[in-house]
Amino acid sequence: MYQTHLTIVLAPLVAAIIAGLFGRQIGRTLSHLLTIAGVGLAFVLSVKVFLHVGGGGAAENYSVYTWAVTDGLRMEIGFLVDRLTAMMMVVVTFVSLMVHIYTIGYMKDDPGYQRFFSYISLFTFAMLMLVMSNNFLQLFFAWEAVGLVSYLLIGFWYKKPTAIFANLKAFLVNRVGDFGFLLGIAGIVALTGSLDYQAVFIAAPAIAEQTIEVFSGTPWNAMTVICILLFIGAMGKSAQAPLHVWLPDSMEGPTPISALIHAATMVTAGIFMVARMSPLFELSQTALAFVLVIGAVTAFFMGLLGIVQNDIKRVVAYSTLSQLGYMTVALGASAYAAGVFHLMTHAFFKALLFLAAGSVIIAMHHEQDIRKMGGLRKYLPITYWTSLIGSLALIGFPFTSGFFSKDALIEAVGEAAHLQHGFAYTLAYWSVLAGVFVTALYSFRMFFLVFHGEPRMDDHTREHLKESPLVVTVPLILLAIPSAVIGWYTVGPMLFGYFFDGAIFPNPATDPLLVLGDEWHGQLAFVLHAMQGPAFWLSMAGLVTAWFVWLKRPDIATAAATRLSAVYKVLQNKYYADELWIRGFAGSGRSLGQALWRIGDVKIIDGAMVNGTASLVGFSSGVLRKLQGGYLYVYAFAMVLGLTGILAWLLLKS
Amino acid sequence: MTVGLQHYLTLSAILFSISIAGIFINRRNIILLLMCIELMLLAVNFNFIAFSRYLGDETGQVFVFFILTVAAAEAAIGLAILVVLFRNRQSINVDELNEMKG
Amino acid sequence: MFLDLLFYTFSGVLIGAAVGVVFSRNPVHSVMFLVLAFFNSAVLWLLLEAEFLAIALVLVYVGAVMVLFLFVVMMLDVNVEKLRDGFTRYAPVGLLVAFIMVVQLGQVIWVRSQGIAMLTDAPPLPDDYSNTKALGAVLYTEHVYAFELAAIVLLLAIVAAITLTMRKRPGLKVQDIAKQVSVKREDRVKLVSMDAEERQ
Amino acid sequence: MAFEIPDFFPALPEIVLATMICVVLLADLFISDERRIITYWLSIGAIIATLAAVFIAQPMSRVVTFSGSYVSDTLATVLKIAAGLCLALVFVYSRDYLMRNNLKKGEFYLLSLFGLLGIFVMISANNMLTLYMGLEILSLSLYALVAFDRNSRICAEAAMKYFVLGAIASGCFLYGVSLLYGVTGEIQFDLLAASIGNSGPDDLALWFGLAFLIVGIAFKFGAVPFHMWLPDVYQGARTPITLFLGSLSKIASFALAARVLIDGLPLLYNEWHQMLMVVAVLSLAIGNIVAIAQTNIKRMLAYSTISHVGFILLGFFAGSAEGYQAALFYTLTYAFTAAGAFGIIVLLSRAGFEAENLEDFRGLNARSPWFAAMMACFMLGMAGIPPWVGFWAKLHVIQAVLDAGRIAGDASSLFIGVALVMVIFSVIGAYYYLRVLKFIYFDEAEDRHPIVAAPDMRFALSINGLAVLGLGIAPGGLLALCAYVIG
Amino acid sequence: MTIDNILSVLIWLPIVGGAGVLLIGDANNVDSSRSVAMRWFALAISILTLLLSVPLYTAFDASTAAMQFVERAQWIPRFNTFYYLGVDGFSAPLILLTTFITPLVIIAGWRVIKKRSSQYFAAFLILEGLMIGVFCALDAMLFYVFWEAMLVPMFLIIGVWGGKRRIYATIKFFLYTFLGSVFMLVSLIYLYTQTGSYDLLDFHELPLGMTAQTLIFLSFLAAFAVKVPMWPVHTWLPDAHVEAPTGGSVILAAIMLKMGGYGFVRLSLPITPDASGSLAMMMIILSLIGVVYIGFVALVQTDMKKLIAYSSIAHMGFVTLGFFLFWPIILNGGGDSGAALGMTGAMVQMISHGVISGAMFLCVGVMYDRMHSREIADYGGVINTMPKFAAFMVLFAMANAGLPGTSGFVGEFMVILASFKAEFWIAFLAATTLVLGASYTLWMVKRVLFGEVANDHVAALTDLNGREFLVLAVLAFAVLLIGVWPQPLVEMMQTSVDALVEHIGRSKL
Repeated sequence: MYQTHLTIVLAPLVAAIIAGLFGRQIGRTLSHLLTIAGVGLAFVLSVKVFLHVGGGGAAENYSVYTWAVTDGLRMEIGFLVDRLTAMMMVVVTFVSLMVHIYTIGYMKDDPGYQRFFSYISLFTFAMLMLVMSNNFLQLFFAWEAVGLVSYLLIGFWYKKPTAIFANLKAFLVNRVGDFGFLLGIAGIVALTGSLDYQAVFIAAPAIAEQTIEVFSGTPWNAMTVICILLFIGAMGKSAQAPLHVWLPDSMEGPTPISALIHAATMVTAGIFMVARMSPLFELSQTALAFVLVIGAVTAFFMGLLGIVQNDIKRVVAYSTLSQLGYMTVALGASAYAAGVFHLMTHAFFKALLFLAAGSVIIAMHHEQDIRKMGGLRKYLPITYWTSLIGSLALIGFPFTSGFFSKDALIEAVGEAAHLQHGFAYTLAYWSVLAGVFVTALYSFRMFFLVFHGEPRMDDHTREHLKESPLVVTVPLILLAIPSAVIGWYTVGPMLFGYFFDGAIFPNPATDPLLVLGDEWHGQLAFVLHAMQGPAFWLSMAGLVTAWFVWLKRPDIATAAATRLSAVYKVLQNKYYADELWIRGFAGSGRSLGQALWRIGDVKIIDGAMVNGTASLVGFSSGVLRKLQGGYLYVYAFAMVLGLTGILAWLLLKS
Repeated sequence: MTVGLQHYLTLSAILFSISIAGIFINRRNIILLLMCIELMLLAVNFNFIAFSRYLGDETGQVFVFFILTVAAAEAAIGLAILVVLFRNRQSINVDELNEMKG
Repeated sequence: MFLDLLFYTFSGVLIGAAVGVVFSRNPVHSVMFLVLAFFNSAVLWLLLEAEFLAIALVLVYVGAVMVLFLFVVMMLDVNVEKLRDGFTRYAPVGLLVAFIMVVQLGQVIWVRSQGIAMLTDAPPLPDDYSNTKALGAVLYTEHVYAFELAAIVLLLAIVAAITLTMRKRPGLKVQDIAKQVSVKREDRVKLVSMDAEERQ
Repeated sequence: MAFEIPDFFPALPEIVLATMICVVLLADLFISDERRIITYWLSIGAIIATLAAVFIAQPMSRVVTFSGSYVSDTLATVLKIAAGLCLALVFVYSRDYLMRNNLKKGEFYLLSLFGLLGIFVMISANNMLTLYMGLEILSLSLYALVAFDRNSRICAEAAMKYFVLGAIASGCFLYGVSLLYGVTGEIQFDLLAASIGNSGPDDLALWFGLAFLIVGIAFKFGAVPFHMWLPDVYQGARTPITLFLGSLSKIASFALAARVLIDGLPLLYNEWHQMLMVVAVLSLAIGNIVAIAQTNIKRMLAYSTISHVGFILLGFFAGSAEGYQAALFYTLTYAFTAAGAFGIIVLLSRAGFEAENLEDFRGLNARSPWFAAMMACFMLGMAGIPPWVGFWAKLHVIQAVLDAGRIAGDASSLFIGVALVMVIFSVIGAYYYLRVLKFIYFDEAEDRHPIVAAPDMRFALSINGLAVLGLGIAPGGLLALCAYVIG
Repeated sequence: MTIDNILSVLIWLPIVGGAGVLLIGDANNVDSSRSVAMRWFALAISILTLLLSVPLYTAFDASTAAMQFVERAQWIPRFNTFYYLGVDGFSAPLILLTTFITPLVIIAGWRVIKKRSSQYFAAFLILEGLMIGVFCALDAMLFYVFWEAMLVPMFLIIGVWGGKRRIYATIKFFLYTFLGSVFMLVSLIYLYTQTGSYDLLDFHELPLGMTAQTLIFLSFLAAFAVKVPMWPVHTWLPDAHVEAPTGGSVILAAIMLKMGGYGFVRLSLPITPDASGSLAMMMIILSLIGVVYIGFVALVQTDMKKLIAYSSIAHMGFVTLGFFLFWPIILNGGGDSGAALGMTGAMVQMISHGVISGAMFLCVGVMYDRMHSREIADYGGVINTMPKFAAFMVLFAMANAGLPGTSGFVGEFMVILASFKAEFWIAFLAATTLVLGASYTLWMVKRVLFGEVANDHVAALTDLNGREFLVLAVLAFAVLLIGVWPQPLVEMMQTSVDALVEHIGRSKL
């Protein structure tokens, strides 16, 4: 499979390089054909790999080349292809392929057409490298590489001040996460002397017995420290609070990449990573609890923000944040498989939702404010229906993929709360539960405002409303299919079967899915069981509330906004997180820089020490010059003084 | 007290000191400086002659002989410079001899 | 004792003369004090039995060098009045330094040097001792090299003094002897053949 | 008393030189101003003849003659050759300058040759008397040379200051000699040393005598606090004479110090090395610091000289053969470097215009890249930046000092401290040399006059500059020579 | 010429070539045929040097830590100094870096330098020879001579072809570095008085007491810390960089700063291992201050060159950090595993920083040549008019920010890995560079490259010409190559690093 793996990663890379460097020469059509071919090839081969591995083929773990080796530490580039990887590969290449096709339509008038294709192909490469990595070095490599492409793509429209602000912000916030991530890797290397997953996993129990004195005198469990550090990386990439601030702003980029990078794939890298590191995280309850709390907070509070957003993409973005929180909660609850499963389903339906939103945006001539839409259902039928499927999957409507994943997730968290009896678990459970209502509320608020009700756009726009071309709608349809059905087919093996055995290693004692697996009686039973649970009803309630408040009685919404102005204001300002980061950290960093520069460098070091010495010398030069006054008797006097001085010294000496 | 070597040496020391002091307490007249220099050499000569006498060795006196010779030559050149100086400035005031400084 | 008395007398006058050199306001007086100092020194040198040098000091030094000084002082025609100010102010400092130096040297001469203290008595001189002869004996043998150098010093002094002071004044009528000597008949006498004048 | 006719042969250089001086003196009388060039060539001939005599008379080993007045050894040979070459450079550099500035009097050459003779005498002196005579021959001719331009106010002022202070210094020197003579009864260096060896060095009179001698030596070198004549004289004298002072005088001063301290008073090392240390460190400090504030390049170089003197004296301070070698090497290389630097100043001067302000060097690189590079060589050589030769000189001294420290054992921190002082002041000193480079390279020329010079001068200057670089790249030979002559 | 005296050739060919350039050149007219010939000649010399340096890689024996390509001849018998050259895994990569960067600098200054261009090119060639000399010299005096001599051409480069405050900057540069190095000189001489030779390898083996070691270490520190530069003796660097012409900045950042780092491995660590150990924490703290403090300072710079200069200081902080991790790692127990990692990281960081900072300065130079401004505020939206340039600049900025896949990552990664072994907080502070480095670099990129065209000047910009493209492309290739596959580089230095770690592990007391 060596060649296959290599082809999978290199095909998009080669396409990206050609399209990027020679895009102008080969033209638009050839560019997109080439990149689509590359990603398509990768997709086909990924499926092949998936079938191979999923069909019982052995996981493969080998190195491709030695990046560097020093001091006994081998730093390599290599692949670990097991079922987790294979699944991710398929998801990534599939969504990427869809986005590639979709882009043909979405970006057709853009002057940076070839560049865009190059970027997304490059992204595909990087993401594949990420999921296929068999060591931390490559993981970090790809981790940063996807961040780079994300940076480039958010700032794709580099003339837009908001875009270039957003991409910088995204990169820097991610860097904060990477800061922790890198430290975590460093910790692993320090304790195990290896970067290779397998070696590290084998050494993991030993790490768990060591301690690190971060603050002198208080030894901390080494594994806890490392896992938390690694998770900080995941928080950055997967936009967990408080490192979530970059994701909503990233919507400044073109919609296809919002779908691909900021919904389906890249942002889930953190989830993937934690799942991959399950042998480590399992050894630290503290770290898991940390993960759990962060995820819970993100899941609920980010969802709330979705309710007050009016930008169609931002609503979806906050929804993504919230869903990422769900996945994180699952990880924290040791239900890794549930998290990964949700990751997969989410990839499909969230990509779908974004692409559908993009389709709406195309139709609206790049108007993104949902208050200026309404009643689009009749103009954009395909978009409407696919959106509906996506939204239903999102809120966990029975039989949709999202239903299985989310419901299993919630149940797993609930089960974990039973198993662990920790406050964190209870909190997490309640917040994911509450989140279900919120999810339904904002999803359908948006859905109704966009597709139903009175059209609120201006006449000119309305006259030009028309369904998007095939290159746009076909990917929608193709994504809608898995969004709707994939859960049904995969929930069994992925969650309760042994699909992830050998890839994810939950501790059997605390694995909630193991408990749930005992009660597993097929999909239908699962659905029926779930429909008796609170989650289903909460989501239905949310849906109905959304219908009532925004479609039936829009006045309630405005009234609520004024009545609850304080809350509304907090939500509008996104909990002031941006202020914290921009004014607080960035601002004080700059002030500190100014102070260090103006005072430290300019005044003290340069002014006082360097130039001070120089002026001291200059000053003494001036003073000593004065002694040389030109008078003969002074000269003579100096000589005599010198003489008597020497004589006096000799007298004292003898 | 019987006069001995030390008396002569003391006399020489006093002469030497006076001449040196004369050089830098005098701010009026360069000729005086030249005279102080003569005085200084006289003091040195005293030393040599006294030592020569008390050592019973003529070398000191020979030295004085040469010092006298050189002093004469020196005086000639010193006075010549003085003349040049005076021709250029119409003054031999030490205080005005400070065009170059710093 | 008589010799001691002579020493104290003459050295007292010598010091007085030296002070006079320094403190006289009139440079001519200074020169005269200096002459006085030289005379006294000569006497003291006689006491030290350095007769040749004592005489040489008077004859050569006072006779030639001091006259040269006097000559220059007169020639330069210095305005004495202008040279009076700003003198006593610095005198205390000068005297202080001079005093310190005398004390320092006195320490060595009287207290702290064995080398000097050992030289208590002057070795007696033989009866037929001639200072001049003794000097001459070493001057032209042991110190012949220095003697030759002294000649060069004097030559140098001549050259230097002439270089510095001799001036060719424009318009001054001087004889150019070389030119005079090397003159040729043709330069001076021009034979003109003239036509005979007509008789009137 | 038996008297042997002395061996005249070792003194051949002095004899030839003195004879040549007489020849020049007589010839010059009959040469008109227009043909003064003949005096120049005669003087060059005199130097050549003298150097030839130095070669011919060079001794295999130390030779003493004239009843102990005169010594000839390899050190003397080397110093005499160096002095002769420097004077030749002085003549080559100065000829056109003198022509242009209406100073075409033969006495310049004559007095310079007298000065050279004085230096020779000092170099070969073996007793205090000879040394004193040499010193006076040199000094008297220098007084006259400084006052050479009779129509210049500042020349006369400089000469007067030089004369008065120089007379004080030689008075002090003599006083010191008299004290040493009184205690030991000797004026000949080796006998003096032997006598001190017999009676022991702990006699205050000896020390006082030494102190007075040090005043004389320090004055001749121009070390602080006996340095004050130096800037004024450098500035006031016409540049060719400054050139003489800056290069040849240093060789003479070295000879003076070497003869007195090494030959005569090695046993008083403990005293003089401490005195020299203070004097040298002060020289380093004052010289370097005050030089920074100068705008007149001659004056600046004067202060720089003071600082270099600090280095030379620290070579003596080290008190080892290595230290003396270092001082010798420093002296020789500095003399040549300084000759070149002043040569450039002479080169840039025109009739009625002295290029003596730093501003006059503005944009020299644009006017003449080659001579700009040469000046850069001289400045960097003085600053002690490798690979210019000044670096090795400084290195040699520091090395000697640190090595002396190693031998001194417990007292080594003093030596290390001195070494640190040396390097720190080198850095401060580098500033003003760099400032010259700044004017040469970084500023635009205001003065667009073409640089005219006779080919021989160009050639000599170029050789001079390249030697400063070349000796820096391959200093081995000269170093070995210095090691050879001071074994 | 054989491979045996390749080092001599590498040193002297550019120097002699520089002299040749001076002879050929025409000071006044850039367009005259003599000037053209001079430029081609200069380029030919530099490329020839580059080609001749290839054996340094191909014939290099990475399996030994001993000196290779050794040349030894008596130089100054009086001081027992030798013309003693040789390279090992520390110096060979740096020499290759030097020969690699110089032709680029020559190309970059091709027609840009109008004033006295022959002197400009000659200065760079001579500088190249001297710098190679520093890296090859195995005799302390030879080392020092090259070390100091190097200052002179750089002094002239900044002073003659620099910006407005060039005189202040260049004199500051010279005196700062000179002051540092003279202390080193005193120590070298001291060592000479102890061993009787200037052989660096003898110095390595010389037993020394703790006091002596400490003093020697501090004096070396004075020299190298200034050169690197380390906080708080870094302030010459921003001034020098800002005022220097582009080529000068490139050489300064790319190679001259490396001399400091090289000095640590060649002199400080092996000669004074125990003092290095006892002062290691101080060194680490200074390095970390360099990384963090300077990072913040860089953030607020408004002048691009100044910003990059400060970023250089921060990056060089990793070099010194990597060198001195050895002792805290030992202290932490568990042997010296990780020390070599830190040191290798530091070495790679030097090479990488050489390429990246050079590239960054060239980028600024490209803009400066067109706009004659270095102020960030004068730019904005450059990408609109110079897309190719912008692509390069973003790449280099990312490399500067330490993005994996670029060379900037390799060294920082290794050093951070090693520093975690030493102490959590060292790693923590070192890793802040991830955020700070990205902040100042990308913020600048944002303000300069992105956005709408800010003014008419930007609108009038023309994209890279072929010459500039070539230079930047070559650098970009190097940046990516080292980033993607550093193993050849690491392999070259590995044995030497191990040997050094082993050496400093042995106490000299």
